[in-house]
Amino acid sequence: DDTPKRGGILTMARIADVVSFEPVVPSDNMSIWAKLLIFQLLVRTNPSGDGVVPDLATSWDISDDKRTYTFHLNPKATFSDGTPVTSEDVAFSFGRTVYDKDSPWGSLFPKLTMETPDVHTIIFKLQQDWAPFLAAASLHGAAIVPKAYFNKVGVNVFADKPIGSGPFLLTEWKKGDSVTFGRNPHFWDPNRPYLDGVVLSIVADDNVRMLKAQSGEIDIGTQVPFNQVDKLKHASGLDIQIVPYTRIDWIQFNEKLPVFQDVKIRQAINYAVDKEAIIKAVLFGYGEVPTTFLPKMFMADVTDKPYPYDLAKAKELMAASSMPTGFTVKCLINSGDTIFAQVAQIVQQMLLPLGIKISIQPEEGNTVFAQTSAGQYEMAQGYMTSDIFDPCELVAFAGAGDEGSDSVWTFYNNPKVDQLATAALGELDEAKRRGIYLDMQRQVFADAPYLWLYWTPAITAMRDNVHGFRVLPTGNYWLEDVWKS
Amino acid sequence: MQVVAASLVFIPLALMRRSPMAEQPLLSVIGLDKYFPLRRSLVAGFMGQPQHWVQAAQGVTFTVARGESFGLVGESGCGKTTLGRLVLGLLPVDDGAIRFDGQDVTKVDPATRRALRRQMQMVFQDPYSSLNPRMRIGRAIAEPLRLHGIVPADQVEHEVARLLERVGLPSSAAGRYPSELSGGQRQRVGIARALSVRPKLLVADEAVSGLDVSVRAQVLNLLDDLRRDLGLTLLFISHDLGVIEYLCETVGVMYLGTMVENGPTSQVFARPAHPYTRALLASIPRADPTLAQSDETPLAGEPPSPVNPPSGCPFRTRCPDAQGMCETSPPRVTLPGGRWAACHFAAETMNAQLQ
Amino acid sequence: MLTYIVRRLLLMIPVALGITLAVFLLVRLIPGDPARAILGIHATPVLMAAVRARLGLDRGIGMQYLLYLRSLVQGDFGISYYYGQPVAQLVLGRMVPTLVLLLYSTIISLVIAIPAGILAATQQGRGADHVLRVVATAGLGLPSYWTGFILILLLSVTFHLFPIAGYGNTWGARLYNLFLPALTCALNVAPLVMRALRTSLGEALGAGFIDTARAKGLPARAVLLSHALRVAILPALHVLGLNIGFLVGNTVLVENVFAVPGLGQLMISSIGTRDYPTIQMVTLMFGIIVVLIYLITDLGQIMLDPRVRRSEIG
Amino acid sequence: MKHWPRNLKLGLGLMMGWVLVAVFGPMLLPGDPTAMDLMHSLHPPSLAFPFGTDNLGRGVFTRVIYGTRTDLQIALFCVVPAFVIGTTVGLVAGYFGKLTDAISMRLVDIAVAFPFFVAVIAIVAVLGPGLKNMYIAVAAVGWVSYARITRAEILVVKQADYVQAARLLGFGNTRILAHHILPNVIVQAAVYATSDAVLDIFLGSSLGWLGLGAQPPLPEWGLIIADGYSFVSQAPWISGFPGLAIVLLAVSLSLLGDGLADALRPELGRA
Amino acid sequence: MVDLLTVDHLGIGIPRGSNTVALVEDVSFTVRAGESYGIVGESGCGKSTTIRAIIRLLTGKARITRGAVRFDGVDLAQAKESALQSIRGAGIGMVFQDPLTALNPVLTVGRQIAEGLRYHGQLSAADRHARMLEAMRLVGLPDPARIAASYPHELSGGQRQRAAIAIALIASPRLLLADEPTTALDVTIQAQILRLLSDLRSRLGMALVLVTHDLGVVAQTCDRVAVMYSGRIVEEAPIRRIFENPRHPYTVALLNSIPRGSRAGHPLHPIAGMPPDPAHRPSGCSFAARCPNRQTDCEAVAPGWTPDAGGGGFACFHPARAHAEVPHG
Ligand SMILES: Nc1ncnc2c1ncn2[C@@H]1O[C@H](COP(=O)(O)OP(=O)(O)OP(=O)(O)O)[C@@H](O)[C@H]1O
Ligand SMILES: Nc1ncnc2c1ncn2[C@@H]1O[C@H](COP(=O)(O)OP(=O)(O)OP(=O)(O)O)[C@@H](O)[C@H]1O
Ligand SMILES: [Mg+2]
Ligand SMILES: [Mg+2]
Repeated sequence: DDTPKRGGILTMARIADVVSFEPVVPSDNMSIWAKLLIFQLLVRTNPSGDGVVPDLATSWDISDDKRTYTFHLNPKATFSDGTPVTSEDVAFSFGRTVYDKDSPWGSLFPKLTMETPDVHTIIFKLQQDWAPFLAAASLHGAAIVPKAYFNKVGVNVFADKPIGSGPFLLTEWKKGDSVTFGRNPHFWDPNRPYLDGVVLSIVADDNVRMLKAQSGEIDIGTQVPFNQVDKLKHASGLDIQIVPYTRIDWIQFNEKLPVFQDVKIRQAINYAVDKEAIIKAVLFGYGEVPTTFLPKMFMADVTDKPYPYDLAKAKELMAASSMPTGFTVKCLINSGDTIFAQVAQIVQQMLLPLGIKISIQPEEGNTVFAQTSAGQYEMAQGYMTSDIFDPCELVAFAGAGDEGSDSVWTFYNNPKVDQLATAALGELDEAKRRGIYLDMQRQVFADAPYLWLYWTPAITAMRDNVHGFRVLPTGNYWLEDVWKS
Repeated sequence: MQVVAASLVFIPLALMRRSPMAEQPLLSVIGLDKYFPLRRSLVAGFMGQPQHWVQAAQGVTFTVARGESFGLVGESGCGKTTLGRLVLGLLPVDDGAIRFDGQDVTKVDPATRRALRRQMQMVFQDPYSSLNPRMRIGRAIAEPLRLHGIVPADQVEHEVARLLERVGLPSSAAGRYPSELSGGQRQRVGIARALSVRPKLLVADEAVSGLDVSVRAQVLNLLDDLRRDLGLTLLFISHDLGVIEYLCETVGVMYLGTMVENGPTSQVFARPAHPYTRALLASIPRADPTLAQSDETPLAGEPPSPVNPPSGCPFRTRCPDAQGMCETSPPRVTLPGGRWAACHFAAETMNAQLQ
Repeated sequence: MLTYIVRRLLLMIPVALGITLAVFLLVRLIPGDPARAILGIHATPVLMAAVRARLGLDRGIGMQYLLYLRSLVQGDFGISYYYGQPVAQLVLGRMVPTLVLLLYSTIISLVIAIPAGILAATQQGRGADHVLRVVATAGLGLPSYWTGFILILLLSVTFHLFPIAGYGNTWGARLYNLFLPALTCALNVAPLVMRALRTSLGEALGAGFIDTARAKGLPARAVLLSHALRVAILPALHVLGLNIGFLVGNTVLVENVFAVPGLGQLMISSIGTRDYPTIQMVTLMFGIIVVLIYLITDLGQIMLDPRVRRSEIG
Repeated sequence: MKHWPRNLKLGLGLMMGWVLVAVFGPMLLPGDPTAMDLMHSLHPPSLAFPFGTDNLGRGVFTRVIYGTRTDLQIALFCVVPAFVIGTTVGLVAGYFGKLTDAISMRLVDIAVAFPFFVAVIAIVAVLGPGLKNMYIAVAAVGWVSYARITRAEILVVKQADYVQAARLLGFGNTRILAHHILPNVIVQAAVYATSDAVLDIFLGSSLGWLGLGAQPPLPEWGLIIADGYSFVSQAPWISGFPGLAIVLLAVSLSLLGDGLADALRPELGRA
Repeated sequence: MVDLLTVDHLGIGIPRGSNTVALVEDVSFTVRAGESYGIVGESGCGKSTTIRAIIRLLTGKARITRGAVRFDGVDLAQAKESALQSIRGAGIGMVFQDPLTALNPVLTVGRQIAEGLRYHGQLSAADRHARMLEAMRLVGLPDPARIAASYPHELSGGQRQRAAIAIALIASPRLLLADEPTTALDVTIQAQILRLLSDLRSRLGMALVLVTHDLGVVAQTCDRVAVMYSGRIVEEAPIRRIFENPRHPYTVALLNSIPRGSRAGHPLHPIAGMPPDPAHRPSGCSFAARCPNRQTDCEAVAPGWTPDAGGGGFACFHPARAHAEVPHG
């Protein structure tokens, strides 16, 4: 029976707590994915991760010069306190995202002005050509909040007691334990959500989280450990959902170090590591060898496989490099990350034939981040996920040398890449833009500022009575279509 | 050796004025006071509640002549051990003087005191805790010999054997641990150790109380021999009157931190002048069934708390003869035969014993 | 009694001051920058400087400590860098599960340790004694996260006796939920208590007053329970009190495995996020819990032992 | 020797066995405890792999044998500094009393107020993960127990007649402390050390699990258990065998402790 | 007088390895109703072991290996635990050596005294309380109500010993076993306790077995006395005979080592050597090695029991000379 049924509470176990429901600032996934249950966005990423679909805006018009975007808001949209959503609220929310001093998202938007001709229409006028505007508009950081309430209570209270126009509303937040959502009675669609509520509980331990899913104590357990996927697939009453996700893992090189300024060494390392073997041993096959420096996402579709496992070639490159007999290097890893500890050990072994001796330096996660971002490291573990479907965010973060992050603090800086990245932002023709990105990705890959390891999917365990649940490429999930039988 | 104690005058000032040439006592204790503070809580201190003191010694005065054996008796907790420790300098005195060999040991500098202290040794009551359980007998005795260079290094071993022999132990005992010895044997080791530094004064604190009758006899004989052979002076602390009577020429009877009677043992025991001494003597079970059990009723009640001693005569709360005047401090009544007793009725009590 | 408690509480002041200083310094020494932790990957020097200024991290460390003490006295424990909320609110909410877990596991420890200790003491040197001692040692040496998980596999997954993890909403559910974590903690502590009880009960059974009790014609059970155990339980409780620190530390691990929203979990996560005010207060709370538990066990000792009662309170 | 209690003999024998395993085990084993063989991951115990293999294809047996070294080292390096510092502080505080005592005991009070485990986690978080820092952290907080034990013992022994006798014989403080007091108080601390060692191994494995203790690929029992933790239901042998090893070592240590305690009793008691 | 307690060829041993070490061998004696019987001997000779065996409260692994202990016709050596429970306290009371450890430190004195009645007869709590106060008054404890509510550590040594006696007496036993009841006490207090025991005996008609190493105490308290040496009774006699005409050389030696009066009149004669280790007793007389009268036959076989006219006897081949008649003094 496929007709959705009303009622029921969906319990979902995740590994960590929400930090805050402040709409703009938090950049941790637990907060982002939770806040998307209570807020609407203007538009949202589609399930295939290559475009947007309506959310608060039911439709939009784009001017021919692609500088003017007119969004028509859903007139039925209402905040959970009963006040209707107006274009004023949208302008306010976007204003914070684009201009607020605490907002980290400013660089995703061009210079723009907003106009609100009526309560249900908002017009964005861009001052420059900006191809990824729709993608940027789908950013979680641009969630729509009620201006009046927000201004009344202030950002700190709002972060704890948010109000949105999404399908759910926050009913209880037991810090460190669980976040409970109820149905938003004012949601624009009277039929949805089907669920009466959602409980996001915290179960940090992988084993325990899976056992809870298996036993039916929870409906959904996120982040299934790779080694358990095969076993859980056969567990009765449990469905394992494996969907592509915009995450790529790597080991990065600090190019301030002379050895890593030598591209041959970086390439040699990329050749010497058998990623297939790692994926098999550590991820139990649930991963892919990346073909580009971006996560598996829109426009990240370089299909030539640039660094197959080729020890002979690696040795050749090494012999021709500035350190033909090898060297010793430290690799920072996150001490709590058992998966990566294994990866690091394998990489350590695989690089021995090149004479590269890695000493693994585990540090507590925050220290790793602090040292990496301060440029005080030699090699380090790293990964990224994308907040939007368009590559522009990550290209700026991990490829461009002139942005704030110095290519994730590898200090990789290729002016050609920077130039291409800037060009892509303003290129309104999609085919051409794709071409620019392809060129750029090939360039970054050739320069090998990272040892790319794998793309991993989002793997979720859910009870077989849960319907309509799907993790999007951006990692989040919309639960208004979910129902339990 | 004949004892001269009987001729001493028991007035401190007079005692101090005596010329050193004359038969100077080895030890004289003059007006010794010792109070232990009773632990009190911090809060009580804050609140200014009064500090309580345990009266362990109060105005204790006596002398011990060279070569004499002085017995100290009294019930448990009356301050005998404290007195012994004060004499040895193991506890600081609160008031009074202790003259050893002419020097006031309470006033000398630490170095001199250390040297003096070596001339006074102690035999402890408990033979089990008086020896380091982890040290062989031989080493325990050799250690002071070596440290103070009492004999040349190459003769230490010989000296240890000699000392062991002196106290009646085989020289093979040197290789044993205390746990391998019996109580009496340990007590002898303790004596040998004390003798190793060739002291002039030996304080024996209940040195035979823990021992069996037959072993006790051995140790008593040993102490007596030592005294005779080495001219040792003995301060013998015990609550066993039989032993005191046997070993000591002079006796001091203590009650609640004060000395209540002092004099030649034979006279004191024959005609006690203080009612407490009388009660004490009546309480000794005599190993002779033909002696009718003393018809004196045993002392009633328990000794009063030393924290709260009775005013006046400390014994008055249990004394069968107590009268109103006993609420004032009793005089020290000097009696014939070099005796004194701290009781208003000392002379009467003593004379009553004649009948 | 009251003065005794007052005295003990007064004595706690220097200890508490010492704890605050130690905690404060310790936390400052943790490498890593809270500003960066708050801002995440979007940290820019300007934003970071702003955050530091907002948090008062730009002042001298002595000043920071004095300010910290001043606000402590005012009952202000600061704002969590991470959650942006008053720490007090955050931490106090987490105390309840930890305290319940502690109390619960203490009770379970005693429930396990007392019969086991009695058995071992009365069977001293025989089979049951040896078996119990080996089992106890095993309980002591095995990491609690591992035994915890094995317990889940055994009791929850195989026999469906208990929920796998979580905390629960009603007190009934909580007690039910916390049973396994409490048992896991207890498995580490019970052996210590059992061993202490075995020794003390063994000693008590050889004591003179046991002979007196038997000579009165008391039945064996009465001798054991109302004479020997009454005396022997005191040293065992003392050992329990001494090991409360260990038990408290253990909750850190166990809370993580069993998803109990307590102080331990908060501590681990705030170390991860460099949430100074939170770490400070959590550690302070742990310290206070331990000191209070010492006080309680000492008081218990005094209540149960007339010998200490007078000398301590006098 | 013939009068040694059975527990002591057993405990010493077992501990000797462990030391032998630690010293010679690695020499006799051909394998490298860190060498991976991704083709043979998660093999159940077999003739070739007596304890099976982990997910990286490393022989659990080899790792457990090599781990003996690490874990004995943990026991030693955690216990010895804490022991030395603690007994010294306890000795000085207990013997000299007064101000020294008051100060050190307040210090002890503060250190005691930190739950041992919490303090170690916090300190390791400060210093960075790894065994070396764990040793430092344990020494920083672990001395307290030894100080308390030693002090309590000293307060008793100090009053013992044989110490008074030593004073009377004119021995100096150092001599009395070293020859007469220390040998009689150290034993309690030594007995405690055996159970403390068990606790430290426990601590090591827990820190390993939090990623703060021994670091991969070092073979360490706690770490092997942690490695095997995510495979408990699939490959129980990975964590089971090192778990067994911990239990056995713990039993050996506690036998040794009980034996030591037994051995010392009759000597002190009244024969 | 009737025989209340008969100890018959009692042997007590302790397993060591595969064999048994005899702590007490072949001990026989009889105590009549209302009589006061003393057992003396040096430390370790087996006095405590013997009387503990009577109510079967041996320490450690010590066991009765042979013989019988008949009390009121029941052989206690064979009796079941339940039977013993009803005899302990009600039939036989016992006072243990050390008043400090004989009382449970965490229970009030009153409770410990009254407890003895709980399992003997069906008295109400109020009755038990009344009996308790009465027993405390009987042993001369002042202010019974206050002391009943106190804990042992709050009492003096003498008070504790009295409380221990009250515990033993509360169920009105017909036999009181007292193991060194005064060794830990001051002489003046000792005198009080000994006086108390004598009074109680004459008032309640209770028999008393008094174990001590203090011959003075025995001399003042007992009608008959047994001298033990190395696990055996070596001599038994009415009290005056022992002191005036000791026959066994050990008894003689024991009397000679007591200081009586000053040194001058009575030199002490300690017994040389030490008693044998129970595990290595010689095959002959245990005292032979230390005995001044020793002859070759002593070392061959243990001497048998020689009864004497006064109702006692001794175990010796070469006893001290018997006086024709006990002189009166
Ligand atoms: N260090 C101390 N602190 C406080 N009070 C003490 C101390 N030493 C002894 N006392 C008290 O001083 C009094 C005298 O004690 P002391 O040991 O000298 O008596 P004693 O006559 O030797 O007794 P015993 O016969 O029991 O050995 C007692 O009340 C005792 O409790
Ligand atoms: N449970 C036991 N285990 C081993 N030896 C024991 C045990 N009970 C008694 N003994 C030994 O038996 C002998 C007799 O001991 P017992 O206590 O009867 O002597 P005692 O005459 O009462 O001595 P004391 O006067 O010292 O009390 C001693 O050598 C003692 O060591
Ligand atoms: Mg004394
Ligand atoms: Mg005895």
